[in-house]
Amino acid sequence: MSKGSFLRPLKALAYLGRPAVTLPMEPRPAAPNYRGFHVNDWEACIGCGTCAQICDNEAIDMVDIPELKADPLAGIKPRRPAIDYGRCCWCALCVDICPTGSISLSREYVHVGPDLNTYYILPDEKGIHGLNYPKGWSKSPDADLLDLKRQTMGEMEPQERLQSFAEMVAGFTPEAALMEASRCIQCGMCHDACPSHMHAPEYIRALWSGDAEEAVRQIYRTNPFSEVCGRVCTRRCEDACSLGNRGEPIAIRWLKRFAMDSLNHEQVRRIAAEGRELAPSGRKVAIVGAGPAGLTCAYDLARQGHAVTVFEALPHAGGMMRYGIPEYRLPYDRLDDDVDVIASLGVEIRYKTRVGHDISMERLRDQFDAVMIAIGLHKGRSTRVPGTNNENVIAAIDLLRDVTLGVAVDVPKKAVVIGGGNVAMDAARTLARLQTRAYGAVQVELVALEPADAMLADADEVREAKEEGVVIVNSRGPRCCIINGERLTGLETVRCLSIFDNQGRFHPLYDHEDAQVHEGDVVVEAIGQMSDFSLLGDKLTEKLDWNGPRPRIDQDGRTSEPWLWAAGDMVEGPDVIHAVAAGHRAAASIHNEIMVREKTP
Amino acid sequence: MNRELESLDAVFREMPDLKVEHTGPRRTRIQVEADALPTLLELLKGRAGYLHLSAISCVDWPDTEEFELVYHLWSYQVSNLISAHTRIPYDPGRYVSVYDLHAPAVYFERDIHEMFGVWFEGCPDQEPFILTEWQGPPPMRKSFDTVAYVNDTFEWREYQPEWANDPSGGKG
Amino acid sequence: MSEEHPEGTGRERLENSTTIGEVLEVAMGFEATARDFYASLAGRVSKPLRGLVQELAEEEKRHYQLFSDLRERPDVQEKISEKIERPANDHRFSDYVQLPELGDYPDDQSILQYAMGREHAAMEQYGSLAEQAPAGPIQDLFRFLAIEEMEHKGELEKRWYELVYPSNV
Amino acid sequence: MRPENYKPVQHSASHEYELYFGPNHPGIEGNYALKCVLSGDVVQSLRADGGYLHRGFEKIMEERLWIQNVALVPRICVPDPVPMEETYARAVEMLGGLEIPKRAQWIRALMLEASRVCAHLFYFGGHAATMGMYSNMFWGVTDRDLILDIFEEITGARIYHMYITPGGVRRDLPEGVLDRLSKVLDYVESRLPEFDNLFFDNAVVINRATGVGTLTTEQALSWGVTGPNLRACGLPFDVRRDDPYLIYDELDFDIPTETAGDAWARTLVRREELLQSIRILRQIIATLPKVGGPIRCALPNPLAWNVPAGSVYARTESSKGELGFFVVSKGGAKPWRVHVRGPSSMHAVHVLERLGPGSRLEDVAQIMFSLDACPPEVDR
Repeated sequence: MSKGSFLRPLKALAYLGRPAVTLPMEPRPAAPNYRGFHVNDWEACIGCGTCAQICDNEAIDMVDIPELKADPLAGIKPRRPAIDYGRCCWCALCVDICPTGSISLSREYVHVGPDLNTYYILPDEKGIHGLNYPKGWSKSPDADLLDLKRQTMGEMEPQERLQSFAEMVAGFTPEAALMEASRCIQCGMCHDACPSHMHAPEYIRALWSGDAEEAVRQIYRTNPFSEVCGRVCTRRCEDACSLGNRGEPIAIRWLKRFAMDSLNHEQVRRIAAEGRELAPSGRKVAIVGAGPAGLTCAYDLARQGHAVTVFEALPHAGGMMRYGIPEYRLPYDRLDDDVDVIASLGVEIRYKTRVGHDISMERLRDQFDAVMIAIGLHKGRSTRVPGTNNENVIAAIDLLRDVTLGVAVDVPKKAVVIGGGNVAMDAARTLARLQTRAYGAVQVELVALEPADAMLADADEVREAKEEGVVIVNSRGPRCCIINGERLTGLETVRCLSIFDNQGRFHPLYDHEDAQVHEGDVVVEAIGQMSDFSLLGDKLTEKLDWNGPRPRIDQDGRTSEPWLWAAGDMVEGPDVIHAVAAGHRAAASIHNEIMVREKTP
Repeated sequence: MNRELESLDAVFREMPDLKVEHTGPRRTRIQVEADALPTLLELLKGRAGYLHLSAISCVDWPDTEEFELVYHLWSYQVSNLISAHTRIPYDPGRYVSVYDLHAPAVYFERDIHEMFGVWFEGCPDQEPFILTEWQGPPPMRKSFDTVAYVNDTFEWREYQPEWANDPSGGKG
Repeated sequence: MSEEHPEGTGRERLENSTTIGEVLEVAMGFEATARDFYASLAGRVSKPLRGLVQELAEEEKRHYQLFSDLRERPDVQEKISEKIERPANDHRFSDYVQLPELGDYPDDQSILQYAMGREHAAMEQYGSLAEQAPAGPIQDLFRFLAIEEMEHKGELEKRWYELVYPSNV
Repeated sequence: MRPENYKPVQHSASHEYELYFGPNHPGIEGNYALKCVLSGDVVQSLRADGGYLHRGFEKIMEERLWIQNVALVPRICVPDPVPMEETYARAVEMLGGLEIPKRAQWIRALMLEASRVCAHLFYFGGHAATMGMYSNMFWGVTDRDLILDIFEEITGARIYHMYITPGGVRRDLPEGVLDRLSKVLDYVESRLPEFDNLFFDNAVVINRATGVGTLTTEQALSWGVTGPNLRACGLPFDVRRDDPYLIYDELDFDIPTETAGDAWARTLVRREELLQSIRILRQIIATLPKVGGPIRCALPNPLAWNVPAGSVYARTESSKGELGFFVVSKGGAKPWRVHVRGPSSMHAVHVLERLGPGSRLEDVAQIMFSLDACPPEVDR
């Protein structure tokens, strides 16, 4: 080993002759990737609070900003993150998990001051001192902490689908459901967007922790039509899902279905009965219409100990869920399960009993403590272009009802469907199945006013319809049905150049020169639906306050008649989950009202 | 090398109640009864070259009211790590020290005594090291709730930042 | 249908009108007829539809008022030229909707269709009168009236859509 | 223990007295103290007194999501934080069966070796400072800063990078950083002759450090010494070679040893290790451009990440010795138990308490420092 030298260290004296190291006073520029103070783009930020959730140190608070507008349907909360630099450790997990990418760290890193309050900031895009420093650490797609891709689900091939009305999607496998549930960031946007405010974050979390029973319990807090909504819900929740900002929203609907599929019927019945009031209240409520609104209302009231009787004109319960939704989307035995759970709570359903015909509204008023009507929208509207009075021009809703009822339908070899919404898809795809069965070939043309990128129907529905051979012709407005003698031979349409005016109101512009003929033995109109209020009778019709064509109701669903409530599609437009929500509201209102009133003998 | 591995097998043959599992490259997990662990360590050291006590870890399992003690032993000769797991009940929460076999054990046993409250018979030093002024229960136990302690002990700082008066900053 | 249209019988009078005041007066007459028609219809339809019919009557009344105001105003010419300088587009969406027979129990859709038909016919009539009239204030006035009716029709189309399509899911 | 709470033992009149050594002693980088019983200036017995920097990491980690601990672990050891990140991440990867992409493995090795260079530069400076020789410390710290610049570029942070995450790393390397690292390595290498002039070939230093705090091979083995301190006793054990992780078995490097087992041998081993780390880094710089692919494997949503139940013991060769993380998962969203076997806690307490007696007071700081004790990690 070297003994070392006494002189060599003196070489360091050369440093005395070297220039001193000097540094400028102003802060040295930080690296491009630097983790300095936060910046947050308020336009992009949705206030989901995921940054606050991931924060190691609880350094992020979500601050309500009264001036910002809440938009639950778009998944935007009026709050923005505030950062406590007494706690922040600049790990930037908030950046890597942000669903929108609004939050970043800047290259600004100096803040000096005696006032501790200045260390608690509400960052905007300009940064802590409003100096617009460039961004440092910001979102990087290769290190995103969110899984933006949805789990896939098995579904039948189109040719197989066309052979029957069997349900076409398989539902999640347990592995896929677990993976899908694990994607959820628990921001609760879905809860806010859902008309019924379902506890989706809670049931998704329960599924993730492997507790399907708890998931169903959470589901039943707000929705007794979960078999149905697990399959056909319009899922405002998924539109609002934070993950949809940069990726695919959580498949909330399919997770609900998975939860319901995981339990047997007895378990579901038991869960639905948990916490139910066992002592009868002695109050009686009549509900007209066994659809989602009516039966949800019945469910709530029955749970509270009231005696509920539901009057249904048709032979089975479900309303539009049964008579409007084809079975390949919603198998009727699943709907039966939902109905059975409700009936198991003691709800009496009187089928084939048409109020206004078999029993009058006045009788119901006299015999019950309260009456609720939820009769849906079972009459189809017509475009009323020339020729629509031909017998082969039919309403989609009539066609769908006949198929469910098992009425023999004359299956047209060629059919034209007018409409671009889900009902139009239902009609077209039902016809495709009927045609496959009768002729082995699909010849359905669907004409929609909207362009392909603005269809009213779900993208999935459109895709699946196309896969099944339905020809979708976009941007066409109907001009007339072509009648040859008495016989309908097709539909003539013109090009629709634009649909809405600059105020966003409907005002389509047609190009009359661009006409086209769509051959068909039958034209199905699937544009809109209305209610048949004849059950009310002239006196009640005259007595009620109306809001346009619908009875006027208050926010709880109560009409101008104190004994009468109305809910569901007939007052709110068609949507199962809205109807469920309305059923809950009406039930709460009815309960409050009848509990303070004397019992009707 | 092969000779050493054979001797490890010899150890296992001698102690038939061990549950041995190869959990990964150079990793072996052994489940051993508490009264057999010192023997195992002795055999491992004396016969199989497991000289280096890398660590002793303690895990609290309140469900069964047990502490799990894990002895991590490394053999420089065969490059393998054995983690010997054993469990002792909360009550009385005593175990024997392996100090006489592995001197570094004193450091870990002292730490476990301090943080979990396990008493090691024969350990020469179980004085507090970090918690010299601590009156509370052994804090690494699951029953000690850090957040509750912090909330009980410390004040949360309240801020009054300027922006709280106008959170929108004119952006609303 | 045409018998029912008050415009049909008034065409001659309009063709022979020579002053703005006269034309407006005839137009006011049409609006008054329509207003009265809706008012009487309101008494016949059921309550849910009554609101709609009453609103239509109100709108005709407003139109009547507009023309009446115009007649009184000295700057009428200015107002008219202002309007015809930026004529609206006829989107013609409802042109294919049949003119219904309004029976004893018309539904909401029929009533709106009927109203749209009326506005359409009036628009066509004023349009063709403008074609015939020599260039000048009278021709401008006819154009003005045609545009007014077209705009009204457009409004009704929007209402029609909101009634017929809202449930399109 | 807080100084104000320190109650000196009441001794009967004797030649022995107790000295509270630290925590603000300039030779001690950090916050733990030594209680020395002295007779004259000879240490009779020595007790390590920790706790100043106890932050309860192991406990806190049980309260945090798996991903959140990424932000916590580097703070355990300030001068050499990267091995903490690496070992925690690897433990989670072993539990969760995560495959680290090749590119991420190379990047992690780069971070680890660069951190070792940093730590050793710090060490020379610190060791010299315990002898009152501060120039060397300033040089070491200044040169280390150039590597911190590289860290800043790669990770956006200079000390606590929070960069290695279970499954890989959090960002890919920025453009051109390998060239800049290469230049820094050239520079550091070119500086070594100057360090030699001042320190390694300095007769005063050599005299001062030779024979101080000598560990025999037997003592080293039985006292649980690891890392460079063990290699200074002639035992060529290195986790990177014996229990390899990442891509270390694809790298070409030597394991330097010394035989004297004293403070000077420990420093010499580290000087050679610094060169070996530079050699490794040059291999990484040459290889990384050819290793493409992702920088992280797909991870579950960190807010809903249940790591499969089980327990693992992950080990890393840090600049200070063997670092181990024993991590237990109950299958939940948070670790059930994380036990950190810090490399220097064994040296700073167990070994030092045995090595200290018999030495002179002026050597205590040097012995402590030559073992490369990292007080924040001792205290955890």
